[in-house]
Amino acid sequence: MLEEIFVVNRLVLFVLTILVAVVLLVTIRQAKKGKKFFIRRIAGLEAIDEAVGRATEMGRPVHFSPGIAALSEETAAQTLAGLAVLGYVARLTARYDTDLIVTNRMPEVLPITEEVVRQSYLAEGKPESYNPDNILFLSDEQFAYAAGCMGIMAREKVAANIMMGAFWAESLIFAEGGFIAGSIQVAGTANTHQLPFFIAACDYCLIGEELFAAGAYLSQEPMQVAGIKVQDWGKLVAAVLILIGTITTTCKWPVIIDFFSRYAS
Amino acid sequence: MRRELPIAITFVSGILFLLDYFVKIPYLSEYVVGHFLDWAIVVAAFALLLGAANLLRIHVQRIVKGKKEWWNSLILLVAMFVMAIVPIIWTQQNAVYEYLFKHFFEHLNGTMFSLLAFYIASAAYRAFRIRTKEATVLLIAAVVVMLGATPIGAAIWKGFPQYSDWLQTVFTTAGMRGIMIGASLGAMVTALRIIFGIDRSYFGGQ
Amino acid sequence: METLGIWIGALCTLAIFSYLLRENPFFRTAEHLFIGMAAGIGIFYGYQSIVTNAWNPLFNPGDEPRQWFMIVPLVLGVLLYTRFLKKGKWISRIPLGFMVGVGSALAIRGVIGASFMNQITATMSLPLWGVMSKFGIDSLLFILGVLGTLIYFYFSREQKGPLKVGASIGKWVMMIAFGASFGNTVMARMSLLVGRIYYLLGEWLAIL
Amino acid sequence: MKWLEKLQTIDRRIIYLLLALSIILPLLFPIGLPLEISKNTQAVYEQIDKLPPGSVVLVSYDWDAASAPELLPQAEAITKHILEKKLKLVAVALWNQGATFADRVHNSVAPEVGAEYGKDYVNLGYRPGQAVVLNSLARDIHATFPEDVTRTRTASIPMMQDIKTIEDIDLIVCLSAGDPGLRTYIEQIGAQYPVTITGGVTAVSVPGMLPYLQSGDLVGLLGGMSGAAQYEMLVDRPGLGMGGMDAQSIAHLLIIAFIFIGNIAYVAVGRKKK
Repeated sequence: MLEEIFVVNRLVLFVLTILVAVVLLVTIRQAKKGKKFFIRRIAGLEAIDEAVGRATEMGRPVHFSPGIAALSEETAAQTLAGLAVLGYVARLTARYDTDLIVTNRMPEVLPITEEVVRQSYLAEGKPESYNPDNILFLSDEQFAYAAGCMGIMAREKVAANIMMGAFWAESLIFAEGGFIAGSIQVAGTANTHQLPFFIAACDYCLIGEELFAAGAYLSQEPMQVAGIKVQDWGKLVAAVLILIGTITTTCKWPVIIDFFSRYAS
Repeated sequence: MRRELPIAITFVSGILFLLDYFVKIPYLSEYVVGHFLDWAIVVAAFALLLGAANLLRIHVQRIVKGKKEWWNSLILLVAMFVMAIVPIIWTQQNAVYEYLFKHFFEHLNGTMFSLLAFYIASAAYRAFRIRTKEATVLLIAAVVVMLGATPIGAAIWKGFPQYSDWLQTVFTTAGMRGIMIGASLGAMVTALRIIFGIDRSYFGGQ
Repeated sequence: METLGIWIGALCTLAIFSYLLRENPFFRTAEHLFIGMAAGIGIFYGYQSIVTNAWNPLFNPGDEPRQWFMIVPLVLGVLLYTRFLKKGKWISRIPLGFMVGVGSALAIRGVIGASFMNQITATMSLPLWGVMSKFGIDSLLFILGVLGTLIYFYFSREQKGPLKVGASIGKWVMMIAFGASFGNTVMARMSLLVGRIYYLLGEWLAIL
Repeated sequence: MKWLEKLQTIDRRIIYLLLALSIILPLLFPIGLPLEISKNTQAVYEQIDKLPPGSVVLVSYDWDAASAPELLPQAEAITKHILEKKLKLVAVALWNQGATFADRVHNSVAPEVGAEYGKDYVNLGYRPGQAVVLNSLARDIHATFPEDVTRTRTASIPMMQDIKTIEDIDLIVCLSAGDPGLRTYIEQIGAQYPVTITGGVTAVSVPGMLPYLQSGDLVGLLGGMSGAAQYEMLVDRPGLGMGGMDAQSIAHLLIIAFIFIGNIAYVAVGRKKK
């Protein structure tokens, strides 16, 4: 009976997909209705506080880059998370009256960064301190943008260099520029192949999903928060399955593994 | 209509392909899914031309307006047309196309990315520091793997290839698997949001 | 002809390497040439795929049955270009919606089996004690590594107590993983450079 | 400690020069370091070696010119092995430049082993669509690739008469430089059909593939230029892979030395300042 309707070896996957879909839809609805879901504060945000604090002490500016991705690609999610972090950084610099320089590679991202920074200064009650001349469009060529950033970091003696978003090969050039300028560097990206370079050259690094979680934590946007929650439940299920599986395997009790190899392969 | 129709199409095609994977739907699975796949290849081919259309627009403007270094835009367009027209007329096995590909394109593309080797060398010397415990562990693992993967490692110490294999089989695989499970959930959530029309960012703003 | 080609290749290579000294006009020209050629190759394959997969089956079927349905993707494909129009912009969302729907569903299909469930079941079938590469403790380290990484990315609880221990195991395992990535990336980039220099010395200067 | 501080401010062009030399010198004066075959390379070799003559291998060219130094030698060595074993080779590409590289590899290897186009191997070329292409070819190769790169109808190519769906393919060898590539094959084909998947990737992609190796979704893997060198040794066809290994070794040593020197200066000078 079952065989005639379902692809039997994917039965568990089918149930799983339905579950994820239903839970996601319900969670988004609840979040939209105003239900608060708990997301812990990411440790990396403390590192940002510290970096901005040091820049304030030294009386030198903070540099922020939202990555080099456009808003129309898969990597847009990283840029959006980066912009949420930018809002946080801008509030800090507004509060402490520290200069904030934001550089952009994508022309389409420029107006959004301007708006984010302006709103943050407004929220801190300091609209007069907002300086639009410090929100820069450097170049839409990847390496020209990187070279431009390196120049700014050296000239302006940037004390804190914060990079949050999607980065590719230019991450090397950035990190080196910030290091030579002697800045505290905090980075975050979900492009795993670039993470090693950020970790080796920065003081703190948000790894992969941490960037999205930080974005959701700061923006409290229902769709983002619900997404993080559903993924968390998924991870919980994965962890519990792994625990049960390894223990039963060690005890040589194959029932559970057999079940999964029959209905989920 | 302008919003609903595209979203409805996304929903229907998405649900059809999802169900097709799990349930044996008579007629649909055998016939419609196959057709949809064939169609998608053709539409993807049209999408491939979009990038070129964009380039064409930008660079024609730059030439017409006589912008700084407009001749580079001209070179770009000429190169684009030659590389497209020659194989369209005489296939990719044509001698001219092969010549251009082999002697121009391959070197431009290859060299562009080999610049990264120099950047890595420079960053290795100036920026990769054991500032944090994390960076220290990372750099030690990196050194073992670099030595383990090339013959020089084994020539220095027999243990390098073995320990490199150990690091990769146990730790790298475990770490990457954890990341992969998390990223898969992320990809599922994103795709479901798109199919259900909750995330419409791919329509480009509006 | 072949010698000329090798000289051209060498000049292209050197023009791009010159960027290491400073940004210069030769580099910019070479870069534009590259972008143009890449786009040209894209046009050719786009055109070729349309002709072989839709146009010929519809209009030149030869001795095979004519495929009337292929009119649909041809129309959908053309509609993609309404995005350049001021008024009919939204029409381009119809083919886009189709592509995105199919693409998203295929993404779920791909991910849920090989990258999610298979990864879980493969970990489930490991015993708590066993050799994977070198030591008996490998298997335990491996399982802890996977669990720790999952815990590190668990955002619904504060990292306290056992969660903190787990997350910290996850962090160190990931640092080793990223170290391996680092080593492998260096290896890949060096290979590219070896390839370039091999060409310059071997083909161009012919001293290898 | 003055010299240590000076060491940190060396001009970048000197670093570039040293790197270039570390590759040029070993190419000019090879050391001939002995190669060891890794278990993952061996596994790829065995997958191909154990197939009986006449079996069909699908080779996917999912890379561009930028990755050619790593993947071209892999492709040549593997192609030689396949054609020498009298297996049927079907080449496809998910990256458009791959179709041209497939021609290149065939032209250089086929005459060596006396293989014939259309009878022993065929190049079906590139189709856009990534995951879509794989699902489509699994159902019907002839509908996905109605013509090969010479514009011959696939249905009229002798060897393609019996090769119609994924069921007719005995092994997939995917050579990939990223996405779409080996991961796409594992997710879209490996998870649905019983065919074995093996392949080669650029060194950058190796860590991301390791979980699939452990879970058995992927059998064997060539990693970067060193994987190519090992395979060249296994099939006795020295090429860029083996030729480049000494240079690769010395370049690695240099990078490691840079990291060490940079950090010695950092620990001695930088920490004191703080």
